[in-house]
Amino acid sequence: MAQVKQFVSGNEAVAIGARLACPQVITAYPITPQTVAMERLSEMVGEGTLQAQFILVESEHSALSAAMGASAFGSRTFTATSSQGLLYMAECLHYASGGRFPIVMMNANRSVALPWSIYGDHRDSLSLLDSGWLQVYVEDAQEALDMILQAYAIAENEQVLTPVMVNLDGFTVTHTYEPIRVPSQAAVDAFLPSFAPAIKMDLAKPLNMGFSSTPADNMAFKYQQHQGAEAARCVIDQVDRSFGEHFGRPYGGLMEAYRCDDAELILITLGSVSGTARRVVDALREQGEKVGLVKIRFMRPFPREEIAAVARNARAVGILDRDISFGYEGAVYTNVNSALAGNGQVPPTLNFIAGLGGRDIRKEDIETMFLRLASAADGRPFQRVEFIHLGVMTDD
Amino acid sequence: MRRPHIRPFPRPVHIRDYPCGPHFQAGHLVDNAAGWRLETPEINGARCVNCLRCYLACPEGALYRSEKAVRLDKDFCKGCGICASECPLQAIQMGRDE
Amino acid sequence: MTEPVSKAAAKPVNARTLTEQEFFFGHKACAGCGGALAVRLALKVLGERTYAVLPAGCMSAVGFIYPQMAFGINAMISTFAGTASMLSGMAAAARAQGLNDVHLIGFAGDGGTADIGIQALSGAIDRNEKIIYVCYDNEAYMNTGTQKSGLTPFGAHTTTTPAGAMSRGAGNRKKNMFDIVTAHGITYAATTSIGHIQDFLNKIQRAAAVEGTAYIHVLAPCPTGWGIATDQTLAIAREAVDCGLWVLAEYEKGRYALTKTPQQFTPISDYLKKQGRFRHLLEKEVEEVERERDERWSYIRRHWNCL
Amino acid sequence: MIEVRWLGRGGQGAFTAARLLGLSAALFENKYAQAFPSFGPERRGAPVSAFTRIADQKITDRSEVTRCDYLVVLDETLWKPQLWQDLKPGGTVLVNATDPTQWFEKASADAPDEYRRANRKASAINALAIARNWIGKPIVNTAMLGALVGLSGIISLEAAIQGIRHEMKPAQVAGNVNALTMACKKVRP
Repeated sequence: MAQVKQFVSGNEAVAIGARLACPQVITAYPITPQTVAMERLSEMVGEGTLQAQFILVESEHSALSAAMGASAFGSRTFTATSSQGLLYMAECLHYASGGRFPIVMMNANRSVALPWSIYGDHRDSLSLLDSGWLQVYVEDAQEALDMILQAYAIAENEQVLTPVMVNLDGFTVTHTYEPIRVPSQAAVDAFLPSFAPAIKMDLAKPLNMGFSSTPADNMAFKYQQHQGAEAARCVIDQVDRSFGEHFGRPYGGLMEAYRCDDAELILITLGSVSGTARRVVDALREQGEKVGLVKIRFMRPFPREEIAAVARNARAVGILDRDISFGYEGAVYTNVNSALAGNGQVPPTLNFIAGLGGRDIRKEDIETMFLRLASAADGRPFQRVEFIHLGVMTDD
Repeated sequence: MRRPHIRPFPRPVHIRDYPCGPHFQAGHLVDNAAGWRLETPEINGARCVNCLRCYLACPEGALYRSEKAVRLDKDFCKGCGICASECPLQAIQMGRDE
Repeated sequence: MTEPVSKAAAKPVNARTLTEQEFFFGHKACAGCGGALAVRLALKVLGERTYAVLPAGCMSAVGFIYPQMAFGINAMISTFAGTASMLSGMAAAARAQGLNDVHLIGFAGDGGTADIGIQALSGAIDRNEKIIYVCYDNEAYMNTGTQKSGLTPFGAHTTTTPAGAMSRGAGNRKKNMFDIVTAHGITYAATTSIGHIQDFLNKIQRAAAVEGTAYIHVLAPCPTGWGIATDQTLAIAREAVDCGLWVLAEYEKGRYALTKTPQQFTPISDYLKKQGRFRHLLEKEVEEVERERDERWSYIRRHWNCL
Repeated sequence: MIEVRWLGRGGQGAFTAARLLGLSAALFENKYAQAFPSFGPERRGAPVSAFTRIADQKITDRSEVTRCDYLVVLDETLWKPQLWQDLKPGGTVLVNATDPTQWFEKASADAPDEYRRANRKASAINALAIARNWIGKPIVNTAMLGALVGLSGIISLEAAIQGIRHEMKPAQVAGNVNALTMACKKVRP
C-alpha cells in the first residue's frame, strides 16, 4: 500500500507513529528534547485527526501513573519522557512492568544532571535497565515511527504483556528532519490489531489489581515477569518479520549486524551513532580492513545469543557506551561481556566511553576505536575502559 | 447473602496456576477474621428496634439487616465493640466467646 | 443553622436505602478502624459500578493481600503519590470508552494526601477530573507505625515526634487541606467525620452527583495510633467536632457552608486527655490548641459568610 | 554529500530555510536530506546555526557538521573572517548584505591567503531588499534560499518553489516564492 513521503523530525515521526497506533489515552508532561512529540500529538487531537483523550498531567510520575490507570481500564496508552523525567517516574516504571501494563513510551535519551545538560547520552534509560521494561534504541526518524508501531504489537502480545520504551537520541534523532515513509492507516490497522486485553477492569467481572503478595507468592510473579520479557525475544522477531512483510522495512529484531560475516574487529553501538559508524566501516572496508558493526536494537531482552554468534570469530570487540557506571564501566559493555563470557568466548573487549552529555562522536573517533581494536587483536596491551574525544589531557 | 464469601483456594502448584500479573478476582476471600477477637457482640433481640446504627457503624460490615433485628456474621467480626458502644438502647453487649 | 449546599441532593441515603451489598469485606484492618469504615460506607453509597484506587497505605495493605481480595468492585493499588493521577488516567479511559455512569473514587490517608500525593491531587483538581477523592485522615502515617504527617495535629506524640524530656510531640499545626483544595476552585469539597455517619453518607452522595472533582476529607480515628479503645473510634471522632477542633463543612460553587454549627464547644482538654497521643500535654499546650481552634473559628466566621 | 550551514539570529528563520532546502530535495528531487538546528535552547536574537545535508544516498552520518560546502549568513553583522575556516576547500560563503559589492570586497580582502589558495569563494546579495519588496517583511530566509539555489544548483528552483508551496500557509506562498525566485535570478555565481 502507498506510503506517503514526509520530511519530519524524530519527534514528529514518533507522533505520527503514535497517531497511527490509535491510543485511547495519551498522558503528557513536557521536557526537552521530547516536547515536540507531545506538541504534535496535541495538535492532532486539536484538529481531530487523532481521537484520543489527551491529559496534561503535573509530573512525569503522574504521566505514567495515569497511563497505568488507563491501561488498567483496557485502553491503549501512550506517553513520552526524557532524562530527569524518566528518573522521576522510575517508581512507576517498575510498577507498570510489574502490573503487566503494555504501555508504550517514547524516551528522548538525554544526559542526567549534575551538571545540567539537555543534550544526549544514554545514562537515563540504561540506568533503568532493571525496571522491567523492554528497551529498544532507534537510529533515525523512520525507525522511530516504525518502532512505535512494532512496540505496541510486542507489548500487547499475551505472552509478553510488558511495557516498551522506545529510545531516541535527544536532538540527533529527535530534532533532525529527514525523509520518512508514512504508512496508511488502513495498512497499520492490518498490521496492528486493536487492543483487546484479556486482563482489565471489567464491570461484569471486576478485578482487584496491583495487589500485594507475601514472600510465599511474590517471587512467582517476578518469575512470570522474567518469562514475559524472555518470551519477547521470539515475539520481537515475529513482529519484525510481519512488519517487514507489511511495510518492506524489517530491522533484524534484537540487533543488526553490518558487514560482520568475516569481520575480525567488531564495534558494538547503540542508537544513532550506529549510522555514523556504518560510514566508517564502509570506508575502512574499502581500505581492506576486516571490520564490522553490531547495532544493538534491544537492550531488554538482550541479544545474548545473537551477539555471541556474530562475534564468534572476532579477534577483538569494542563496545561504545554513551554512559558509564562510575567506578566500573559502561552498561552496554557489562552486558556484552556477560553474553560473550557466558558463551565461553574471550576475545579482548574494549570499552569506549564517548558522547557523554551530548559530546559529538566524530568519524575520526570511531576510526580511533578501530585502531585500538586492531592493536588489542595483535596482542598489545590495551585499556579496558577509555574515554574517547574527552578534549583535554588526563594523567592516565 | 450479598457479601463476598470464603471460597476454596488451591495453592498454586505450577507457575501457570498464578494469575498473569498481580490481578485477581474481586471479592475473592480465602480467610475469615474470627480468630482476631477476644469478645463477641451479643444482640438482644428484645431490645433491638432495628435502628441500624450498628449496621452502619461496623468497620467490617459484619452486621447485616434482617426483618426484626440486626444479625451478626461471626466469621468476620473482629470484636472491636463499636456496635455495642454506638447502640443507643444497649441492645448489644460484648461478651467472651465460649 | 445555615442550609447545607448539598440540600438539593437526590433521594435520601441512609441505613434503609443503602444496598445490602458489601464491597469492602474480609479486609485485614485493625479492629475498630475508622478508615475501613469510611471505605466500606462510601462504596455502599456508590454501588457496584465503581472503581477504586488506593495508594500504598493502610487500606491497600489490608485490602489486597493475595489471594485475599477484600474489594468487591474493580479496585487497584496505586503508587503512594499516585492516587489522583491514576484516577485521572482511569477517568480519561472511561471518557474514551463512553463509560459515563461509573464512579471513580480514591481513598488515600492523610500522608498520602497532604504530603506525597498533594501534587497529583492538585493536578486532578486543576483538570476538574470527574473523580471523588477521599482523604481518610487518621492524623499520622499509621501503616508504617504512627509517624508524623502533614496532618498530624499540634502536640501529638508519634514515633517521629515523641513526647519526651526535650520534645513535646508534633511541633506544627495540621495543614488545612480543605482550604488548599477550595483555593483551587474545586467543584465540590467537604469535611466530615466518621463519627457523623449520616453526614458522611450525604457528602459522598453529593460528591458522586457533581460534574467534576470532589474532595471529601473524613476524620477517621485510628485506635492504635491515637491510643484509644477500639470501640471509641466513632465517639472520639464526634468529640473532635463537638470541641471545635474539627469542622463539618461544604464548599460548592464558591460558597462555604457549615453542616454542623456547635453552639458551645465541649472542653478540649477532655478530648485530648482521652487519647494516649496527647496524654503528655501540659496546660499551656492545651491552651495553645484552644487558641488555634478559636483562631480557626474566627476565620470561618469572618470569611465563610455562613453563620 | 553536500553540507550547508545556515547562520542567523534566533527568529530570523535560519532553521526554516535549512528545513525547506532539505524538504525540497527529499520530497521534490528524490534526494536524501537531513536538516537540523544547532542543538540546544533557542533564544530570540542570539546567533543560531542550522544545517542541511543533501546526498544521492541515504544519509546515516549523525556527527556534527564541522566544515560545510556552503555557509549562508542571514545577517551580515554575524560575519567574521574566522568563519572562513568553517568552509571546506572549494566551499562558498553567501551573505545577506545591504551593499553586496562593498561587502564582497571587504570579505575578500580579509580572507587569509591559505583560504584563497584553497579556492574558497564568497558571494553576497541584498536579500533584505528583496524580502521587503516581495514579502513586505524583513524575513530573508526564503530569499537567501533562492540565492543559494541560484548560486549552487544543489536543487532546482522548481523544487524549492514546490517546497515552499508544500510547507507554507497559502497566504505566505506567493510572496515567498517571488522572493525566492528573484533572489535566485539575481545572485551571481
